[in-house]
Amino acid sequence: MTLLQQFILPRLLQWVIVIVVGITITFLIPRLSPVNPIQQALARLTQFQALEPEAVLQLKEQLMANYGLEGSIVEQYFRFWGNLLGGDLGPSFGAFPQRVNDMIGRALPFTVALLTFTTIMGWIIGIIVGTLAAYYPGRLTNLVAGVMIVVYPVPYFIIAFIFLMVFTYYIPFFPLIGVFRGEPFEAEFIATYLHSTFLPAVTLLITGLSFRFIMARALGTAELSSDHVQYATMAGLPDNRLMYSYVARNTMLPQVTDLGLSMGAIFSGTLITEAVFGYPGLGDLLLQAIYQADYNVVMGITLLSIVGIATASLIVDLSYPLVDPRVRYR
Amino acid sequence: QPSGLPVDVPREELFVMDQIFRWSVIDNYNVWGPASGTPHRHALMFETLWYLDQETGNIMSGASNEPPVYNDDYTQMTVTLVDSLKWSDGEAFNADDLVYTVETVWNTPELSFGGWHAQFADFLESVEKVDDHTVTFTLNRPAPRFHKNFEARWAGLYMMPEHAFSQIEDLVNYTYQDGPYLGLYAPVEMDPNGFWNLFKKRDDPQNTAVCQYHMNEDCGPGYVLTILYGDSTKKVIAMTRGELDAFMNVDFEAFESLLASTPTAKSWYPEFPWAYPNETSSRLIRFNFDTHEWTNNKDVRWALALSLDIVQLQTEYIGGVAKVVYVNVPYTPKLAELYYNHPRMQEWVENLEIDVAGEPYKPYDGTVADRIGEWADEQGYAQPAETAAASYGSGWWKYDTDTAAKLLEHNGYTRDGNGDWFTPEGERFSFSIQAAPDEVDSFRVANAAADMWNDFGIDVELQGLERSVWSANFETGQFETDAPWLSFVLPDGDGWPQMRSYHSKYYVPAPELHNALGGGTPARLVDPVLDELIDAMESLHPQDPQNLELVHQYLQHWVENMYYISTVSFKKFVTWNELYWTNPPSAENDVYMPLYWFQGGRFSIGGLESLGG
Amino acid sequence: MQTDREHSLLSVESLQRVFVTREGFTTTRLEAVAGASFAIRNDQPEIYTLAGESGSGKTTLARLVLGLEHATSGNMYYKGRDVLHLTNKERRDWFLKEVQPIFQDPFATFSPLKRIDSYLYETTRNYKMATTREGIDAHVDEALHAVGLSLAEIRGRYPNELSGGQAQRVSVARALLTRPSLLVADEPVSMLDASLRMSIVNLFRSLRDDYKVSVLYITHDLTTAYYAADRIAIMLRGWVVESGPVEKVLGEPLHPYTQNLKNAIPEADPEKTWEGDASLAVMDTEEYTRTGCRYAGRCPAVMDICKTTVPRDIEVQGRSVKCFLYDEEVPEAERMQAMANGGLVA
Amino acid sequence: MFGIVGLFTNIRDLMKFSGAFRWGFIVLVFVFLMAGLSWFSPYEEDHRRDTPRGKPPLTEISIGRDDDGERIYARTLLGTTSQGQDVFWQLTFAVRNTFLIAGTAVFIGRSIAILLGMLTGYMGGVFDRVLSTIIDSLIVLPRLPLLILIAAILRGDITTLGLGVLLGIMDWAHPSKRYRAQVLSLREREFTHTAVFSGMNPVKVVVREHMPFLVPFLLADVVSGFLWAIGMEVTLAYLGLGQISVPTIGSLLYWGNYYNALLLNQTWVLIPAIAAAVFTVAGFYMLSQGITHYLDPRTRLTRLGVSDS
Amino acid sequence: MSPEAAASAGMEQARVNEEARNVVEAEGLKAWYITQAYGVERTVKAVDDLTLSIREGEIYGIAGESGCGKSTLLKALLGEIVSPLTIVGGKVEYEFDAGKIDALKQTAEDREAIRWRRVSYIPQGSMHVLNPVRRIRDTFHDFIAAHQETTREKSIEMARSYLQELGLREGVLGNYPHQLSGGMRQRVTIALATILTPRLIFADEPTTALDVVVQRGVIELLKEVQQRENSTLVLVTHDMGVHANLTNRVAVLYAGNLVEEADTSTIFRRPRHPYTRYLIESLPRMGDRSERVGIPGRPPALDNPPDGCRFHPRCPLATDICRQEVPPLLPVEGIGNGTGPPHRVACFHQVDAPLEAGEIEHATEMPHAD
Ligand SMILES: Nc1ncnc2c1ncn2[C@@H]1O[C@H](COP(=O)(O)OP(=O)(O)OP(=O)(O)O)[C@@H](O)[C@H]1O
Ligand SMILES: Nc1ncnc2c1ncn2[C@@H]1O[C@H](COP(=O)(O)OP(=O)(O)OP(=O)(O)O)[C@@H](O)[C@H]1O
Ligand SMILES: [Mg+2]
Ligand SMILES: [Mg+2]
Repeated sequence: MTLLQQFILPRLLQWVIVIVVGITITFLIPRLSPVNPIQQALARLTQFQALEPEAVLQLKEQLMANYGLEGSIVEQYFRFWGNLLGGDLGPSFGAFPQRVNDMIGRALPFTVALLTFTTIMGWIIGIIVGTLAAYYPGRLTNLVAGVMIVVYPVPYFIIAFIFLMVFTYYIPFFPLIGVFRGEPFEAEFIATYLHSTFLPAVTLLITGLSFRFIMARALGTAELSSDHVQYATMAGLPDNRLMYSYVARNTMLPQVTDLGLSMGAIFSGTLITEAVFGYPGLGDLLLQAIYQADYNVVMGITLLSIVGIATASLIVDLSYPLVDPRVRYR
Repeated sequence: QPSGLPVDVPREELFVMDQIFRWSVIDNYNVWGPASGTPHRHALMFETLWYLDQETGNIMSGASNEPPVYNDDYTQMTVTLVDSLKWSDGEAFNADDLVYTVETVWNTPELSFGGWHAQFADFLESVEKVDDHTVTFTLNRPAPRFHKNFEARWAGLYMMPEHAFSQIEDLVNYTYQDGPYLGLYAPVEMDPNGFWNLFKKRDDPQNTAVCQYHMNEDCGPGYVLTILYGDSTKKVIAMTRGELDAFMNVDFEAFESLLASTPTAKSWYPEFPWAYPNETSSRLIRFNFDTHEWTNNKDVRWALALSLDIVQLQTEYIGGVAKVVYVNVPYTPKLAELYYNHPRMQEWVENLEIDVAGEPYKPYDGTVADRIGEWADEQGYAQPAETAAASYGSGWWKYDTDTAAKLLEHNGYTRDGNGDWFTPEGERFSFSIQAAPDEVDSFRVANAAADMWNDFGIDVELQGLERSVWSANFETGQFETDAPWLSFVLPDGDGWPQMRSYHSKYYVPAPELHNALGGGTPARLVDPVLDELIDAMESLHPQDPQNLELVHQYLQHWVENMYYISTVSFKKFVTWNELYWTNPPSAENDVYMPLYWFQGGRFSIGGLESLGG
Repeated sequence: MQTDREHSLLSVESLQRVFVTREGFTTTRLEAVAGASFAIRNDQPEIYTLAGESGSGKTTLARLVLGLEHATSGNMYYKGRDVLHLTNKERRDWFLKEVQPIFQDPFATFSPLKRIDSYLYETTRNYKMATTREGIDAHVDEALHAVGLSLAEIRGRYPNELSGGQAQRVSVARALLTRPSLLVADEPVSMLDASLRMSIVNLFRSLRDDYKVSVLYITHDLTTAYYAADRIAIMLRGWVVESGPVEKVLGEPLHPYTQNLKNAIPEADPEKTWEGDASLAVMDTEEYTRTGCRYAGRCPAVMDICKTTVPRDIEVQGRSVKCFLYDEEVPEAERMQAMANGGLVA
Repeated sequence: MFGIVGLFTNIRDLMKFSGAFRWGFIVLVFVFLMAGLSWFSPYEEDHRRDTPRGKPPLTEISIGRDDDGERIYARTLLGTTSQGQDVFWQLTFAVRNTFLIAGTAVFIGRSIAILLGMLTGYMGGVFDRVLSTIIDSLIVLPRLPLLILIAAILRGDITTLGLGVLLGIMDWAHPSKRYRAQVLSLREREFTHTAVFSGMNPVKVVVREHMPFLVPFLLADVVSGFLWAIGMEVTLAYLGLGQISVPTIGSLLYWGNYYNALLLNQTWVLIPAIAAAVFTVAGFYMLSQGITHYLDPRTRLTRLGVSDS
Repeated sequence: MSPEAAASAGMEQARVNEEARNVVEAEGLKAWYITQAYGVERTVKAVDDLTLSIREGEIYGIAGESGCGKSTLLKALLGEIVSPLTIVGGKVEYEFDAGKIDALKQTAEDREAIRWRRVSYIPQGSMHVLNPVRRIRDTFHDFIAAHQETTREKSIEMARSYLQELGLREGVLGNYPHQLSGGMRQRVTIALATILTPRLIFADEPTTALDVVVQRGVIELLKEVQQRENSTLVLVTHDMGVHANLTNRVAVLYAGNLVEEADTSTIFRRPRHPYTRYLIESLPRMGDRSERVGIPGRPPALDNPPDGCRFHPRCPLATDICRQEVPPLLPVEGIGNGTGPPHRVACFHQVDAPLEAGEIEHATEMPHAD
């Protein structure tokens, strides 16, 4: 019995099952939606026009064919898997004849960049500040903690709106929507990119940070009373060493686990933050797609998120021993 | 302060206008194909034969500047084209282009996302070039409205460049990015994320219909940027920051705050009620006749109408900025003349009597517009010199809850000590009204109705639904009452194209899609009188006086039955910031409408004058 | 190995338990109990001790006996019945009544969030030892008296309101409620100080003598084992290396490991200090995976054969020893030489 | 652990014992009072146009007429909304309804989570594997999009309670995993074996022996559940997918935003709602901190006045 | 052990005693746990009015039942006073080469200078004090670098050679704590505490919960460390066997009070305090299966200790005076050779009879004074 058979393969199998189940659920749910993509498209295509009844019927058929919505739901399901395994997510309904692949391809880098940056920064800063707060309890710490606890429940979009008002209206420094000039990786592009991404990033950072801070402080406080920290303290180890190698380092296991899983929660955050700041990422795309019952786009994005989160948690599971040598695979 | 604009064009050459949605199809300008997304672009890049202006009801010149000529029995239509237009590559526009366009659409269903293919397939016998600028259409049966296919209000059949397209193999998937175009502008840059699109003026503006209309060799800004900032708040901020020259619409409150911060901003009227009031549509309260029995009682519907205080609705809820209408015909100057102020209609409405428990009752109240004017005075608003009716629309139904109560009681409804109404079956009289909050005025109409009916003693629940949910609901008949928008007539006064879908032959029971047979209405109304009128209109030319009479009859019958409760015309805070560009359409400059994203928007854009950087 | 199942209270035959653990990216197969055999007699109650250093598999063996762990192979009989394959019902209705545990840490035995008497009532009720309220109280009180407590003393108290000794006694009392024939006590005194230790061990003796309860007493404290037990089995890395009457095994240990254990006991006498060098275990797992004798690595009298071959159990001097030093098949000269090398007494 | 009788003494003890609890308790009492006040509101819950629109706090407004038809004037405490409602009284309804939603969600979510977490943790084996895989599949589903989809499917027909139930049904996978882990470790604790040898069946063991240990954990979890539920309620309302005519914290924000409160500087319609969310969550947070600390065995020992001999 | 060996051990002891000066002196030490629970103050008098001195180079044992204040005493002697532990009175002084140091008033700098270099500590449960996610070598580096200039290479090299001298294999350095057995971890902790050659080592139950074999290894290691540097070892354990094997002098604590203090052989041969006698008599011995009893009753709660002699409720010799007056800790006259520290006992009814090895005195046979 090797590790591969005992642990890695079953874990990989689980990964596959999780993704298949997840995708099946997201395949079914939009199809229960009362919003009919054909009607939606019809309304879009014929707005302000008085159309012949015959033309309406003909258009409908045309749309059905275009969207690949013919056949029973089972047929559609298998066709969907066929396409998916061929790497094709089909056409968008809302933006026919665009391919979902292309649409996601365009939006993905923006969201990934934003998410990676804010998540990792939030994670690091949150842990540092939280650990400091655990290590130096006192008035200042309580103040910071108080602020964090207050910020924590404030909805994403409220923070986003406040930033929007303050930094685009009263102090009109940042652009109102994502403005990107120049070719990728040119100086101008980077400058405009940073300029446009700043506000959404800070919004996400703040909300992520407050949670991370609270968690890091709680874990740090618990760790402080552990035997090894107390012993090292008695032995007169310097504060920064204690904080870094004895407190923060030991809270990594739950923090890393949570980092993997929090990708899902953050995804929710980007959804609205992107909409508020006119940021061309997946969130805004998804929101529109849901409204238009654009199944293929909804599927494409949720699929991405499912695979992303499942993979993140797979990696987290597999890397536990690196994070905490005590962990045993069972 | 860094510029928030995504393009590097000198501001004095650039006109920035609010893009009405985020483009999801990128770099595809094939408006005939399935990628179809026309707003802004059709005004900037394309031409139809004619343009029907909703402000004036006039036909304005496009690729043709003469009305179509039909033969006597409406089986042949002849079109004369303008001879001075050129495609942007210098090639002259001529009859070949029109014939090619019609034949291509006729033969290619995939290139017919305005529904023209079906129309041609239905009516067209042949299309022939007579000479370089004359084309004759032979029809397989009388079709007095065949020219409507070429006449744009929002959209019409756009001309294709025969010399270029005939070279293209797969026209359906052709993205048409490099021209040639017949309009004044050509796209030069597009945001890959669909938030904006930059257009550049042609080198030969004198060869376009727009500049010829304006009799200006070099009309219009050098560049036009359409850009989507987002909701009202963001649009107002953008305009305050000087990064937006025109926007489509904002909320009343946002507009007021803009006026305070940006003195150069201006909508249709320079003073109250500011907003552009003449878009061809109106807000109403709709019943679902199929699923809820009580809606089928005319008296109940009238009782509901009489228990609404239209003045309060228009002032308190809409802010006084839309015109009141008692039927689903917007109160544009042209339509007011054809309907509200037409002697036949006027006489009819003033003497209209309904039966209230056996007693005749005159429900019409002609003082509504004046009372709104008084209210505006009270608020201290300066108002335009026009008559109150021109600003505030028609009369409406009396606010008479006693009569409404009588109507209900006559039908077996009862009221308890608290003033709450109960149905003849003894249940609380309650229903819901659905509306989409982002359709601001509709939602506020629903809001007002719910409030007032609650005050009257009916338990009305207001449901604000996300737009797509709301529309899915009415499409499948999942509503009791709701607040949509529509007009029974076109800007020129014709009624048939809109009214015909109420023909009972299109009736589909809920919960099937209301348009499962192509036509049909969400209200699922069946009325033989309407059927007769619709059938009669079909063979009449729109401008035929008999047609107008039939439309009048239709409207009268409609009102007498109070099938829908119409409330106010459409209004939009189309707003121009005269910081870089001036001379937009307005109440003082009302030769055409200001909805720049419509096909006719090219006149507005072409008429702009630079104020320098 | 076959024991006398019929006449044994508990007979354990070649019991084996293998754990597979993965640590980091390596897998280890660990035979925590490797073919252990012993029997507790039925005719007369006895205290049977399992002793051995830490990690020698005592707890695992106890858990196997209690049915908390599944055996990888081997047999186990209780009163002649196979108890490795009991149905849940049999287990609950019969076995759990007969065999009851006493755990090492009296405070871990009871949930700190519950009143300690609730366990007594639960046990009485669940095994239907009494039905009426008074009956239950009386039954509980009786068990408590057996351990020198009374219901009045502990009623309504939380575990941490009792002293360690009291809590451990309650634990014993709880086990006695079902009138078991066998108590399995896994290191019941290691957390207690000397004085409390004695009171618990004395309690076992009186239970055996007055209540006819056998005790499987697991410990690494050889002094109390010597003091209380009748017979003893010494465990080493999953093996039972020496077993027999306690006076014999601990009085004159034969196996080098037993001798080492005995030597390591600090005597409360300043004049008796340790002799010889201590030989310390290296990593636990290393010895488990060794071929040959598991003690070969630190045995002072190691022979070549020890490093390659697993010794068998030899009956010698009234006990059973798992060591080549006493194996007739190994040339005597070689054995004497090895003993001399190791400084062992023959 | 909390007998009904002991509840009050426990609360009194906690008040003395923990500053966090004290503050959390006071804040929550305040929040509950707000909710309770809703039953004494002079206005109906879903009624608009009760007051002049968009008036700032402490303005004198007409609130109707007395029997003689004379206008009655009063100051509004927190101002009025653009729909003509008194912010203060709307807030009382909002707090009540949001409590109902979040409370239902938390109750349902945690019930499922505890049940499944404990079962999978205690039973182990195939049962655990299958269920854990299902739970894992649910965890990877992005919940907000799913919720938006479902809310859309329900066509805005979703009632306050219904939303709570829906949220509850969506929020159990994460916590159940955590409970499972707890039970897995509790299962190995010796008192579990004691319980088994005392003849308790698995359900009894889980409920009587393990449950009490999950309480501190549960409390922390309830806070995050509350936060999530409020967040989702608010987000759905913001997207116009809730029942926006029912006052909730979310719908207050929705309407404030709908009427451009920020642009118009009518912050008084937004701030109370945000404050209510913050107070509720922060209150629960502090409360749970206090209780957790109180239940911590280490502090418990000194608290109970026993030595660890 | 042969009689000669025993004699030489005794002589060695005497030699230490004669030459040595006191390294630690505690006077009237009161270390109480003062807790605020529910706003109600509770005081646990864990160490109450205790005076002792420890000589340089000796192994000083502290014995007593669980919960009698042994660990607290060590913490107080170490000067590690963390709330709720409070020094209510008394003083603790160290004397190394350079004058006296007040142990209870150490500043952060003092601590850095004194801890681990001069005074070091092996806490109770020392197998659990290593950082579980840090390799042993890094922990060594942390502890060394905290007190002296070093580089990683240097400190690891230092650790390596030290561990080798102490008979731990080198591979240990690369391991994580959980990869070591309990005994090995304990030995690593001992190495950590002694690598900087402290003059004074406090060891708190370094061997509880270890099996005898490992216990023996650990104790021999401690002894080796102590002898190599001739440092002073203060050893706390309730295992009398360990005391007998290792210490030179033993102090017996009961409920926060020092009740008897004498050199090891005296404590085991001629204990005078009834409690000490119980403690030693109740121990079972190999080769002897006759019945022994524990001390009756249970230790008092330290937040409300009995008046008078704290042992009186359990003492068969107790009289009224025991219930009313606290017996003073006084030297026993005429015992010892007069040069070493005196045998001190706090009892009104001292028993002056030798305890014969192997001889059992039944509790009921304890002579009654009344
Ligand atoms: N569940 C398990 N999984 C893997 N290994 C285990 C498990 N339980 C015990 N072991 C290993 O089996 C060996 C024997 O353990 P056991 O607890 O039986 O020893 P013990 O003799 O009771 O020791 P101690 O005196 O320390 O209690 C040890 O090496 C231990 O690490
Ligand atoms: N942090 C604390 N707060 C309050 N009381 C305490 C605290 N720590 C210890 N005590 C109490 O002080 C007394 C002495 O404790 P101490 O740890 O010194 O005993 P000990 O002799 O070391 O016992 P053991 O042999 O169990 O280690 C005990 O009654 C204990 O309950
Ligand atoms: Mg064990
Ligand atoms: Mg201690």
